[in-house]
Amino acid sequence: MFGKGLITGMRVTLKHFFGKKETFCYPEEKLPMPERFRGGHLVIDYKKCIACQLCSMACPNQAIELKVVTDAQRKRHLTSYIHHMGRCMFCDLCIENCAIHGLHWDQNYEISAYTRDAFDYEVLTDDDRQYLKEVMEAAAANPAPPIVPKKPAAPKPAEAPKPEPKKPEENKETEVKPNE
Amino acid sequence: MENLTVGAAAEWIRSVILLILGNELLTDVVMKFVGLGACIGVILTAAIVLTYAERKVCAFMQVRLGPNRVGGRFGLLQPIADMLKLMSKEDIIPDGCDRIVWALSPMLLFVPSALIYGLFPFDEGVVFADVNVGVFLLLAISSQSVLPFLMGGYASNSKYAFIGGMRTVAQMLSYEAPMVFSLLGVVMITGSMRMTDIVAAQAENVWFVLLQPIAFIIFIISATAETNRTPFDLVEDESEIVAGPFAEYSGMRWALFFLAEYANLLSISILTTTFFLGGWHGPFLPGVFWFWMKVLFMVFVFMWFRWTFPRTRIDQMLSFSWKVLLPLALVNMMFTGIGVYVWRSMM
Amino acid sequence: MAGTETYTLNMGPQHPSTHGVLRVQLELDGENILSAKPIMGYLHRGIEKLLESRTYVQGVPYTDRLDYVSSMNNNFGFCRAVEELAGIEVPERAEYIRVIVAELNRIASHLVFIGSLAIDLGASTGMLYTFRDREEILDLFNLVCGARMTFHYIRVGGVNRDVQPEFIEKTYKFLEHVPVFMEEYKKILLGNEIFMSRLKGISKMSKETALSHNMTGPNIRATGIPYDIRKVDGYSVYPRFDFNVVTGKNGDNWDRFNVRYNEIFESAKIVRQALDGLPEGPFMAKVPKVLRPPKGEVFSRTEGTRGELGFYIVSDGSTKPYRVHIRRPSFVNMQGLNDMCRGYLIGDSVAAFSAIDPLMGEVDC
Amino acid sequence: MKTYIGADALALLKEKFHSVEYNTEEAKPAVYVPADELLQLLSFLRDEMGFTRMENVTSVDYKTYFEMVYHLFAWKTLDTCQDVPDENVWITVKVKLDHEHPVIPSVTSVFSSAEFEEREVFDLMGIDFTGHPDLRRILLWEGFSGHPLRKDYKQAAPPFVERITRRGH
Repeated sequence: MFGKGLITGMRVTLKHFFGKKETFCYPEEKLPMPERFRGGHLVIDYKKCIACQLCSMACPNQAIELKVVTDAQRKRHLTSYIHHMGRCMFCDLCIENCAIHGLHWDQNYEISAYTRDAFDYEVLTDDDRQYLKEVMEAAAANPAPPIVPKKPAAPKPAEAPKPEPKKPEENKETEVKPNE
Repeated sequence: MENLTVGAAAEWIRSVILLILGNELLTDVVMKFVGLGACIGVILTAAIVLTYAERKVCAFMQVRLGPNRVGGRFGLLQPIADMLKLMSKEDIIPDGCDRIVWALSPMLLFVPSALIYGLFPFDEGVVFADVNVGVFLLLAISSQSVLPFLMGGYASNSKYAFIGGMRTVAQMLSYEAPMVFSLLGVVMITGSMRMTDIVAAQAENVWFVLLQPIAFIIFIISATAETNRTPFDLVEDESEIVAGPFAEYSGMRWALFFLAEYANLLSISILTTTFFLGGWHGPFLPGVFWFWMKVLFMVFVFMWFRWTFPRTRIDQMLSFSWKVLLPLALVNMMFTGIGVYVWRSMM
Repeated sequence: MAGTETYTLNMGPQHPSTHGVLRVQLELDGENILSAKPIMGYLHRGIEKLLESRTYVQGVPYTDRLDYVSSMNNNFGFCRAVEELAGIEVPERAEYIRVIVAELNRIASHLVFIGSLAIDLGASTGMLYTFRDREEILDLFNLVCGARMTFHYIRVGGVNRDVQPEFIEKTYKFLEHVPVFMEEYKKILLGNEIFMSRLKGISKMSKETALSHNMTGPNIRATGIPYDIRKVDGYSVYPRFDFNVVTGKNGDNWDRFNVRYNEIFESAKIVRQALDGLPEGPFMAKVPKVLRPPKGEVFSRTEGTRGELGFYIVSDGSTKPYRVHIRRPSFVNMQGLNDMCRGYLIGDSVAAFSAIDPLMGEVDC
Repeated sequence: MKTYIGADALALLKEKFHSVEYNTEEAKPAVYVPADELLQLLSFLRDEMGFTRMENVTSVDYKTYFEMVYHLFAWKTLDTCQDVPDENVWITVKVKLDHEHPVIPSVTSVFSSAEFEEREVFDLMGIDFTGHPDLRRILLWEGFSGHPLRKDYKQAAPPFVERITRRGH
């Protein structure tokens, strides 16, 4: 009979009218994010970071901008780690490529901002910079002997000739040739 | 249960005015304006309450919470916020529109919607103009709302609006006919076109929804179409023609359309209550209470329709009116006539 | 009597029911449609060009942005193409997981279809219900890969991470829920007389027309041709599962709706079988860090939610693809829009836009 | 895409169309055909060999020449889709085009389904199709100059638009 479907439909909506609601008041109540959630700001474990720049190179959109200095012991350190969130696809490649597993998301999904400039997020904190300063000073106090005599190693930025001693992350890399 | 609330208030206001003016005739004139003000007050209050109600009903049926920000947990001040937003919006006048017609349309639309309220018996004795051709006048006034839609659609100089305007004419004219014929059954039983008589007749016997169930259904369907609500909201069909005649209006002008829509929704609920649900009549409680309870129930029913059904297509809708509703209404009228004749001759 | 004139109506790019930034030029005679011309490109981002300047691994997240309501299927298609090119053997567990997430995503995408069709026909409540249930799937994906829309979960060689036991458990729970909410849609949409009358017999398309427009996916299955790449090619582990190809009879909007509606059940069936038979083992093949596929080219197709999704990749032996072409099902299906709209009313055109189910991210690429 | 077209079928093609070339070394040899014989070949493939579906039309810019790529698919039981394994065959047809003036006959007269894809190729790669019913840009706008998928395409600098910024945040 014509109209039967209409009545059943109305029964469904009436049931939901009195039933439990699925949404909730967002800023007061928040959904918990799972442990694998990708989103928010990047957080770096600065003390572990070896400034290998793999994260920046893995990024498909060049969203990560790094500045690296080399200290007197020829160890590299980050002086700035800018995450251009406006370009970020949250694809997780930077984190997966991190050689020391020292990069992760802070899982805060409320990252909207009024201006584009606000999306250029500086990952390093003041503590990190303080730590950097200490490390630099310590290294300057105890400089490494120069490798090649004719070119003394000076604490100059953008001068990273040799890779650092490898950390145990190397065993993760797989060296298998494609089948063909 | 006589005039416990509204009537008493009116009496009191009248005595105050009489005290100030000291002239019976003048007082009556002033009282007419008070009544007018009361009617407009009802409309404005209804618009506020109904927007809130619609948002909440919609949200609850869609398993959402609905407005919950402005005015506490339940968003009670949401209509006020809406109103403020609409008032502070920029008034955009589209280039190339027919200015005068365009500006007149929302105002003219509001006139018939407001005018009908003068005829409604809200309670025993509480009616602004108890005309003896009430039903006739009512249908005459309500059919006037076609023109402003067409004006708005034509004058906006937009194709969407124009299609919407044309649809309005087709839709409202076709649903006018079954609506009138469905009401005629009621009029035939009552033997009067006076609204208060119709209510009184139901108070004496039974509600007409029991005597005229088919007319009731036809009336509900055509009333939905007349007020442009889903499933017959082809005039402002947002998925096809964006917003129809309202597409080019913004700010307060759009708010007037909005106001008229809710005024229409309320008036159609009041009509249903008056013609089929016994008006203010009911046991124990004061009439005003019964009246508004029935009206709000009808409002809920119309909202319920809106948030359950998809909308029809324009050709289906028109053919439904002419091929199904109108013959049905005529048949209903015929049987009512026979029934009334038999009953009268038996008496 | 004056003669009548036809007029042109631009539906879109900002129109409530064109699903994104599609623009359709309708040639109208009153309310009757004489012709409908889709005009696209408002969302063109040049993904094919972008992929040329990214490595194969970096390219995967871009495919998320093609058909953004079923990203898993795009990831799947792209990764399969790259694997075929580079000759990578994908472990069995990875294939099963891929099938599970791809089919779950198909369900999610079809739910969006049902919802958007409902709201285009004015039943906004139906749309909210489907989105409520789609949310469950998105939560599942959030659990397994940490994203709700652009998953980037299926990688070249396998999947990003293994599924957790919690995911499996919740997916079973979701599968229990599928018939429940489908019954609800049946009540509010499928059984609704207005809904039926809006869809039945509208935008009819014969088998021949559908073939001549090269339509794929549910659009061609609605005309009665059981053309499903999952069956035709039997790629991945699909041949191991028992599922039916849902077909329609008349090729009208009602059939298009029903095909997708019933495909949800079939997908649920596949997911259940895959979960039951989920083998142990690695979830990722051994893929070199720097992937250099040998010189050559590949055209690999999979069944996306909207039809046949093909990736044509030319490799010049370097780390980056020389050329990537994506055969987007929505784009090709759009050719049928004119036939679906011509001779019907404006109200039907809205249903036709929905029923063809284009996704502008995919159409414009 | 289960099986690629067999060697004997290719030999038959070669017999029929003398200008057809293919590399016998490859496992899945693409069939190269000159532009003027393309339509005959495609008609033959469609009518005689059952390649009724033009699955994909695209083009590649090899810097010195363009290559139109057509992927065709044959499945005799398409209408009923009975699973007959050996009848699921596909073939790649390629046409080499001059880099300066790439012109090719449109295949829409044989496969009408190629209309949008050819328009896309025209738009992004700049290959001219003669006999196409409606050859316009499809993804880019009418006034756009250049063809972005060409390898020598240089993107014009984006117009400078002053950013509207709000202070205080």
